[in-house]
Amino acid sequence: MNISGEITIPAPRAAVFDKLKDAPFFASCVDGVKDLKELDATHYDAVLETRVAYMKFTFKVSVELTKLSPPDTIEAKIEGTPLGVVGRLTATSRTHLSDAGGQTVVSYSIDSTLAGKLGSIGQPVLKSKAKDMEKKFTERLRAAFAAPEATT
Amino acid sequence: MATTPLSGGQIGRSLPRLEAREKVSGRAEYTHNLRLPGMLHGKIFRSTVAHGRIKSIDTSAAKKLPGVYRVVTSDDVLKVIPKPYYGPAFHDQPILAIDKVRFVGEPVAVVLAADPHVAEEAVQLITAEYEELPAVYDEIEAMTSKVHVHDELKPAGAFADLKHLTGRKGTNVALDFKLRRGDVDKAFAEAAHVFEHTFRTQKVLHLAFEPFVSIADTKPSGVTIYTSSQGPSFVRVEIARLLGVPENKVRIRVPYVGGGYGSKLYIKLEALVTALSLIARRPVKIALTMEEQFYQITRHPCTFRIKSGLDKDARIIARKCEVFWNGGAYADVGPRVTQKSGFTASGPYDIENVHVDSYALYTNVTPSGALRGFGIPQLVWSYESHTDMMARALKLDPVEFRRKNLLHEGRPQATGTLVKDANVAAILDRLVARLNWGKPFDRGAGPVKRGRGLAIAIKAVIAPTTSVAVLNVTADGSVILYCGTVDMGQGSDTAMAQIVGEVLNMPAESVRVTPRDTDITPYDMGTLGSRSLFHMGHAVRLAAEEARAKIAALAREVGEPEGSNVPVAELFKKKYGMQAGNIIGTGSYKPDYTSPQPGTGLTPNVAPFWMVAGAGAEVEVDTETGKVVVARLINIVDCGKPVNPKIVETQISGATLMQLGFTMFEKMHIDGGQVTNASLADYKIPGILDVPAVMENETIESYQSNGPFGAKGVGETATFCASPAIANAIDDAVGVRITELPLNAEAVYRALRAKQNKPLEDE
Amino acid sequence: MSPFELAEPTSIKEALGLLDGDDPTVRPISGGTALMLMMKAGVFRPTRLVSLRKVGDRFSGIRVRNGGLAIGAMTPLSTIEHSAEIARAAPVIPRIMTRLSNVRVRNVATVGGALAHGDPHMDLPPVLIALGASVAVLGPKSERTLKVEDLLTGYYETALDKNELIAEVNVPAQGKRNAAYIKFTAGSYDDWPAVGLAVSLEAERDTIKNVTVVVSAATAKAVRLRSAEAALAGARIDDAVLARAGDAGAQEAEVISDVRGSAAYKRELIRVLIGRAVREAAAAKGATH
Amino acid sequence: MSDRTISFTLNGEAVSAQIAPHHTLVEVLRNEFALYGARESCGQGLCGCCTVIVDGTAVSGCLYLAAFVDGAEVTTVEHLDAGGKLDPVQEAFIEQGAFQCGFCTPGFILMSKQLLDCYPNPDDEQIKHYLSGNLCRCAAYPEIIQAVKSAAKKRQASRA
Repeated sequence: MNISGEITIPAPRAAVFDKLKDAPFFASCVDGVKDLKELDATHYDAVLETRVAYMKFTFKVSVELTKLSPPDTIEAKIEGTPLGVVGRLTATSRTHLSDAGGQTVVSYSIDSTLAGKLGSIGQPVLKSKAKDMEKKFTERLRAAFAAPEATT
Repeated sequence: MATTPLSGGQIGRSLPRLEAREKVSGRAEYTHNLRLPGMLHGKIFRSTVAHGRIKSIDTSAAKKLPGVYRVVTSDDVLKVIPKPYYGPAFHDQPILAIDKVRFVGEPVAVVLAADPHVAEEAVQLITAEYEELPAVYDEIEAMTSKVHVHDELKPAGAFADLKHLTGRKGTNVALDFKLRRGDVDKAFAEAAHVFEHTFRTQKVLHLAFEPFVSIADTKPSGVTIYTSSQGPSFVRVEIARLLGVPENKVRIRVPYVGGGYGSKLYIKLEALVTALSLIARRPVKIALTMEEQFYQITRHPCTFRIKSGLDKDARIIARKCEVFWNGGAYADVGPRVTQKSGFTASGPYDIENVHVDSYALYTNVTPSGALRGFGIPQLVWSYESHTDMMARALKLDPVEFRRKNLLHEGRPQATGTLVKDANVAAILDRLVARLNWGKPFDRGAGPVKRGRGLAIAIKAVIAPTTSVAVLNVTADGSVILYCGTVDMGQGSDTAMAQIVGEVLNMPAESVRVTPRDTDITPYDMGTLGSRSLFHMGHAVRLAAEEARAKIAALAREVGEPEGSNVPVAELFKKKYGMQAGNIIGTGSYKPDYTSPQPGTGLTPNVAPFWMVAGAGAEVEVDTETGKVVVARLINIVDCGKPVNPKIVETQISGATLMQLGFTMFEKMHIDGGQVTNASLADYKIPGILDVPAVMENETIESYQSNGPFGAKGVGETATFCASPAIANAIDDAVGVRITELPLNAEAVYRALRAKQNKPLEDE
Repeated sequence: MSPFELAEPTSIKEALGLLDGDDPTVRPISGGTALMLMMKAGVFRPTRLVSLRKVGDRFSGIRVRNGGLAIGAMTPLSTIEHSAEIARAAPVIPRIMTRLSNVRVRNVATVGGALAHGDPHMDLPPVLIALGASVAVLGPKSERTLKVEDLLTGYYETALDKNELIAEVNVPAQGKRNAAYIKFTAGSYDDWPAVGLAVSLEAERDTIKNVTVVVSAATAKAVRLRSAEAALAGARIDDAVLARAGDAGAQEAEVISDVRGSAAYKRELIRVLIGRAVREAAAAKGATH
Repeated sequence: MSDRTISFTLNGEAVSAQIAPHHTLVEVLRNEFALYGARESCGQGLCGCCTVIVDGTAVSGCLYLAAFVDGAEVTTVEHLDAGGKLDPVQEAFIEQGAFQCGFCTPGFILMSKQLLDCYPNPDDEQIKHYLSGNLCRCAAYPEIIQAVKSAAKKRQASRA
């Protein structure tokens, strides 16, 4: 499953890059992320909780920043194991920033697969959930830059 | 070969199945029903990674769950079976994953518990850590990929033509079959027209309604395995090898089988339950769920590049076939599919120059094996689509084009073997007659367009294989037949009883056929490839004939004159003075066969019989949605003389409807190695409303000269031609050609849009 | 399935008391066909199920009210299938029933369950939206009414609180409106739909009035396509109008890709099926048929 | 999570069983009563192999909690030949060869019986729609349709 899109942020590219590479900030934009722990500069552990109606899926996820090249590219690899259901989530995300006259165009692409029970049963549900999370993510990102004082 | 003349009136009878009453009353015995005292249930923890090294498996939480008897990993298996690798062609498949996993769904650990719910619950508590490795999924990529599914090839000792692969490293090619006839390059150079097309088939599965189920009960005296298997003799041989014990310490029992279609061949769960029972020292049952069947065995997806050279009169003078079989993570019987189907990859046509390269490839998906046709349906789909595409390009009538190139009786087929009792021309004639070919045809109205198409095919039965039968005439004259052919719905018990009845001149319904039990029933190579009626049919005939001769000898011994027809019971009474004794007849059959020459694949005797088939289809295509309705489906087969016409008819319609599913919509969707539609809710199979409004099944007048009473196998025949006949009909209706199965509405719609130069974007 | 507690209250009040507004592992169960699938797949592990099977006859049965229908939430789908009242008031419902899941499911599944489950592939929700239906919802302290279109909020998600129950489904009198539902299956005939398309309208001398267009299955929930409705309202039925409505609806729908087809393809289906459903509804016999 | 006792009528006899709430009807029939005619295959109520009649209507035994049959009347395929004589539907299935492996057959037979109670003289469309929730991987569908029609005639003849 692939999710890709782009949003324009009314802030200079360097500022956007600095924000996005900051893991706690990034995590705060993703709905359901809890307990982010920094292992080292490029490795993090977290818990991702997502709810679809009365079903709750909790993933133990590990995040590795695989590429961090200022001022335009951030790549990460995410692996997660759901608690209580046999399965596995793997995802790679690529974020590219381009300068657009004082604004920044953030284009992102996430490739993810679900394996095990979730992969064979929950796929369409989680797909629709992922769209939801994407919406929330872009909303939060926009909000963060719309009121920069409030988030720093 | 001389066969007994008809005498008993049993051949050609549409007798209901012997086990019919058990089946309609819910009392037929299946392994699914069986429970043994003290039995544990095993539930499998499976890999969620397509290719990876196992770093650790954490079973601690699972072990703590109340009611869990034991959690087993490969470490435990290695203690009871030091070399736990199995497979019919390669010894490549571990009982539980060792060090590495090679596909999503591969068994990694098993929880044993008396309550299956507890075992299932505990499986959810196991976690494993993997170091993920790059994976290869596609058969074409696997040819050249740097990703190798196995570090080293491990062919089983049994096959001479695999010996050269022993120890080979750095490849995913498990077998490369080559056929070379004539001079293809020269013929292509001389050809007036050259056509080349590539076709693909998708991953589909058998989906038997009795999912895989096996029970092992190990005792110091040996192991008894109850299993839903199509090949108990092979299971015995392989389990004895794994355990390092003689065959007489291994007993395989197979009651009725709730569907097989090729899935339940060779070893499936049997090695695993045996290891578990040895470890637990209790009987162990593993019954897969429908979802888990998607991780056991499937049909081979394949890519077929086919190239034909035609002379100016549209005679095919050269054909080159490159076939790439996606075998999945373990070879299973893939190398046999690759080779045996390779014999007829060039189709039922008389072509002087033929070049076939057929490759069995390892990939990181669920293993592929035999499925009703042993690769032939994939090949026919390709070469018969190709036939129509050439005819259309040359503006020739598809029937006339085929007639011009047909392989006639007595002519050499691609392997050099002369075809006999394979009347392709008669089949084509019957199709033409039924379709009213050449006559005006309703082309539809509004957005719905109509079209029609046909296809023909040939298959060489798998050879050489052996069947043995034993027949027991008891003291009261009633007869018990012991034969290892598994009745999984094809009606073999009934047909074998008819053969006995024919020879011994008694009603078939009075013959009892014992359930398969390797302690009692003699060797049979396996219930596969439509071989049983021919091979086991001969063995049963021979056993009955031997018994008949012994009965005659007994009559002479007790002083009855020749031809006196005294009941057998009286003969026994005369001899023993009471109701006592029995007569045993035995029969063993293995047809002649000459191995193909290595490198050229040529042989004067590739198979004891040919299966030939044809299909015609009329379709309605909704051009606004791409939806195709198959309005009429015609199947013509040559099965020799039908032993039981009613059962033959059911086999023909059942086979073609199964193939209709594979043609129109069945497909395993795989994303990053994960099957995403592993359930009957998302993997749809044909239902009663998908049956074409008109279905016509016909067996041509035929007599297989070397068959038992003129008969030959028919279980697979009607799967061959449905796919290309329908694709050809779609092209006829709306002028689009689809080269990849399934022919679902979206595929047709996309092709229609592409034809209008308005391709639909991907999303 | 993992173990759980099964409560079988004998009154709706008792049932509401056994539900828990905060605990998502406590769920009501009526027919249970859909819930059982979730439990068997291991994606839902309840601690307690509250069975509604014994809460009383008030919640089962079909009554005619003001020319419309009041259907108890616990009414099995098979009862709806064979009801003369429903055939009179909303003939589209019995028409779709023979293709709704299967006889065994219809014998057990209830209309309330079909709505509360929130599965976008179900046939009844889009049809009920097209008919303008609403549900009466009971909570621990209050009762409220929700339009079916507002009840469904996402994939398996509804506007119901965890301690609320659907008590009744109300279908208003249809007047001169006729409805049609097209179930387009991409796999076998008995597959879930790739697209469900329901239309209800009044056709007066080929002029469309009072039109509702609903898409399901291709989207995360059954949802009205307002832009298609706008393109149809007041127009005469002809190819150009239907094409415009199809384009608008296809554009508006938020389509999801899955094993039944790509989003691009399903959007094309919506484009075509809107027109077909409109024609079918316009050609349908009156509600008194 | 205590186990409970359910009492019900099974194939004409009063019975009771100790069960847990998460046990399905098909499991209880197998484990407590050794009745194997209703069998779980797809586990999703789609194939019909687990068909059981509860209070006169067909249900999918694999999706039906056993707790719900407390006080109910349950009939399985094993009851159809209780008097030693096959039901006309069973006879017709045999005569028409309407099965191969037989795994789905009990479900088809029970549903066909229900179908004939609902439509005593069904046409092809009625048969197909009524039986569309039962699947047969051997695809004996054409023979099944013939068997239902033949059973309808048998039932009418026996009533006449």
